[in-house]
Amino acid sequence: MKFAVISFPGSNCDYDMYYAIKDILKEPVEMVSCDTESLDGFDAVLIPGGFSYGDYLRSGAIAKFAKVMPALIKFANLGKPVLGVCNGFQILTEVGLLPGSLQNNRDMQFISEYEPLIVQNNKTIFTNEYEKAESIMIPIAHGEGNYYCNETELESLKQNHQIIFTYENNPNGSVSNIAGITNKNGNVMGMMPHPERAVEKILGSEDGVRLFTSILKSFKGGILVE
Amino acid sequence: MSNAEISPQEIKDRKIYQEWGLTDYEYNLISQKLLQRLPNYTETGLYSGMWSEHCSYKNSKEVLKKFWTDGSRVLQGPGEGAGVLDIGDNQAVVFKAESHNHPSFVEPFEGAATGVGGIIRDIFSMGAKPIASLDSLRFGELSNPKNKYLLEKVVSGIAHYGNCIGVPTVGGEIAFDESYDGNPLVNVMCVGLMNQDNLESGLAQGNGNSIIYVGAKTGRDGINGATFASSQFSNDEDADRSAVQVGDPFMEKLLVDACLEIINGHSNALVGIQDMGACGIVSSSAEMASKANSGIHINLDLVPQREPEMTPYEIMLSESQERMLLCVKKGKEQEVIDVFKKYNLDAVTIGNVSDDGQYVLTQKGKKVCDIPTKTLVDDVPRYHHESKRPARLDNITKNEITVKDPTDTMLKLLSAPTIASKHSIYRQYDTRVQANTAVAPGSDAAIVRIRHTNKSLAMTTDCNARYIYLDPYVGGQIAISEAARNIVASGATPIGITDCLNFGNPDNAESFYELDQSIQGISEACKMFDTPVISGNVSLYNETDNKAIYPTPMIGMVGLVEDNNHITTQAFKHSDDLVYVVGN
Amino acid sequence: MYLAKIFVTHKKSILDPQGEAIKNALHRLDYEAVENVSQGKYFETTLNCDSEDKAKQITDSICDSLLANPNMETYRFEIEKVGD
Amino acid sequence: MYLAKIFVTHKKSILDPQGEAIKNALHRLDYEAVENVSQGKYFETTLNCDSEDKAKQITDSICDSLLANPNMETYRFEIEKVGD
Ligand SMILES: Nc1ncnc2c1ncn2[C@@H]1O[C@H](COP(=O)(O)OP(=O)(O)O)[C@@H](O)[C@H]1O
Repeated sequence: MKFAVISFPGSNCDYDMYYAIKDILKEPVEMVSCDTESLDGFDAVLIPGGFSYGDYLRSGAIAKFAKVMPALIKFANLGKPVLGVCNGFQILTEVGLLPGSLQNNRDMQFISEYEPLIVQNNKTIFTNEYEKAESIMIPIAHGEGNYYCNETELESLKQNHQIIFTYENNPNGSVSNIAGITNKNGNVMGMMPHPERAVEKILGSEDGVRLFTSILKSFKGGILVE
Repeated sequence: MSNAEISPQEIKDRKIYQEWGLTDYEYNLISQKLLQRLPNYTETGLYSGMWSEHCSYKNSKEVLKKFWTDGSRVLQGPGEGAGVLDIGDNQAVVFKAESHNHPSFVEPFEGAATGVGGIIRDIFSMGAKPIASLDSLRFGELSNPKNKYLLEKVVSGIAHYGNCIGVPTVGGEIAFDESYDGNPLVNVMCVGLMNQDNLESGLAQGNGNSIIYVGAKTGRDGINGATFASSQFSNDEDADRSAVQVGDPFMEKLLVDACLEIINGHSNALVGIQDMGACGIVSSSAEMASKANSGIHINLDLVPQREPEMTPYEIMLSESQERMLLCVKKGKEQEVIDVFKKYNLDAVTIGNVSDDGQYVLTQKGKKVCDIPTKTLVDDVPRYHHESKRPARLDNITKNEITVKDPTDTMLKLLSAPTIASKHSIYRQYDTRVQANTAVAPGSDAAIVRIRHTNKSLAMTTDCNARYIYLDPYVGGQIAISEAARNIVASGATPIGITDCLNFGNPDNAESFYELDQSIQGISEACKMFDTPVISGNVSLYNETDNKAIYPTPMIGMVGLVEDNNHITTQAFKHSDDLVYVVGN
Repeated sequence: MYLAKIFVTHKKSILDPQGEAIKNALHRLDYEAVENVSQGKYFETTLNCDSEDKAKQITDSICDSLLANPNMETYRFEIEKVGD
Repeated sequence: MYLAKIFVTHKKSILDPQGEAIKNALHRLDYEAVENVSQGKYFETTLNCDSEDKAKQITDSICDSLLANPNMETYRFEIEKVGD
């Protein structure tokens, strides 16, 4: 299974993601510049964390105009897996592949912390290796991770089981404790916590590994997605 | 602009140079001995910057010599951008600390942020990838709202820059005491990792080789910052505000990546590389040239400028952030410029190396400076200072403390800001970016593993200034011992230190005594622990209205974990485990 | 040459953490008279184009595509002729 | 009740990385007409006080102490009477 990690100027978790795939999942992975205009040949696309274009104006706002975006949208519309973490999540909402937006944390401070998350939906291509309602430890590190969507959107997220991860202790003020969601189709996921930082015991948690093995398993075995 | 019109004779007659921090003695040395003519406005400005304490260490060099800098691991001791230690497997660790005290008092958010940016540039200009930073902070008591404001802004400034550029801030220390009222300390340390083959130095040599300017455009930011850093704080803050430097961590991220790409892939084109720190273009170019006994010619019209009508003086002394200076082999310029272009960075050839030893600047076809390069760097006078043991040291009265209610005392201690948990601070720092942090803040030393090996680096910053105040020599030893205990308790062997020597005015014999004695204490302890001093920074004149801060030589120590199974954290692990007290 | 003054503000219906934080800080500083604070963004851009209509059209388009996030923000602007 | 509209803008001489980043993004999007962008802050605060003078005085004081950073920014404001 071939992964692409899209690197924007200012991405700073691109290599963390790259190594998580290469060294831990042990699958082929390539760093792809955001100036690339095609994602042909890849089976999954990962959008890493960081501060694309300095995150000036709003996180992810400038990145949405990168040359790779049409290819990314096409890739997503083909139903192939796209995962955005942190800044990647912000970018996916800005381009409209995911609903809602991420605004400043409730207390206006950057928060870096290991947070317990609850797996709300384990019937997705990203979470089939977790138990439902399982509590996992994944670090967060963001200043704008406060998820917002309107009532209608929230209702629809709930109806379609698009809320994948929630925070146990809602650190940032997100609506309904949301830490990660998918699109309606279930093939595009965005989450603020960093699974790629929780892939080895020495880093404090291995709970992130199963997110990547879930993607691999569904690719190989065709997992049923609800 | 009008200042540029001031003639050499006027500078002399009206003693303009004094306003810039040059003494009569220094001015006469320059004009009578070194140049044997009167320096013009630009030249006087360059001397005043380069001869400031911040750039020249003229007041501290003599005592800095007392540091122990040997040891089998040392690949690069003090003198370059940062020190380098061998950690085996052809890898090396690079580290240094830097103070940004005065800028952080004037503008705490940007002052602290640009402090982080500056120390990171020191690390990657050696050829290393920055892998972690730490801080060391001092403020007055938090009961004063001004101190609270400074604390909040400084911490968010450090967080802003470090988080954005993607270097984890993995540890630090902080203390509050009224001696830092009006003179907070903001010290930052950065640690880098490199392959030994990539070791670079700040050299400009080879007649005809090019000097390339990279990064942000030059504006009137922080002009004369080095001179400010070397003078006492006054209560007239407003006058200093023109000096505010603004950091752009996004631009610096691009700079790090681009420079490392050149160092890794185009080393045949690169002769030397240095960041533009204090005193901007003049200090980087003059230091690079003087190390190689070269001259340098720069055409100021080619320097990328953000503001119109900048004078030579302003261009040369501007401390605009996120700029680097490279010396590149003749004919290879385009190869290097193309790499920067890929990162959308300005890279421009602004001059070249010469073999005449002269430092020559031209603007609009006119020569505005022509002086021997050496005189900017090597001919700075060194000052010997009088040292006097403060009377207080001989009149120390022992304070007998009797604890009546231990619980109450314990709670009071734990709620003192200096002792209380620092969680609310380090929670704002991205401590795990790069996915190598094995032990984040909250334990003793921080541990950053070295990817693809079974080794890690441990790092800590420490200094208890009260001990140094009470006995500079022993206090210095205690600072090293505390750092070493933190490193050892984490499972590592201490291998070296950097420091930031924050002291009062060296002209005050008692302040100087503190500096001198603590250096000797530190050095003595370093020998014992086999931790050479490989880099550091001096910040003197930390006084407000003639009252000095506690002498605060912050120590940054690095240790090596040879086997990751040895990593240990502070927390108690299981109930019923036994607790031992070791030592006496 | 035209100058566009652009205001991007939070939609009223959405909780504005920035405005809240500032209001709380002001109350701590004893500015009790402050009932409500909202923080928005204010841009000034100079546009090199030859008619006010053109300037309006460009400004509208950059607001829509970049400066404002339609999920949470609304914008308005004023155009002025400047220079010659 | 008064409404204060407050504009906080960057001083000209100070580096504005944010404005630069936005300008570059707009140029990449082919908005070549955009010569210059600066981003500032725009606040609206409602003040519960009984005279315009008082409102001015409070606004001035909160700008100085919190909303603007005098090292890098300047501010101006307009006061309007609102409600009853
Ligand atoms: N200013 C700071 N920035 C980052 N981390 C800090 C800071 N101050 C303290 N820490 C972290 O908090 C923990 C406790 O620090 P400290 O109180 O200095 O402990 P000790 O006295 O045991 O060295 C350490 O992990 C340290 O790195």
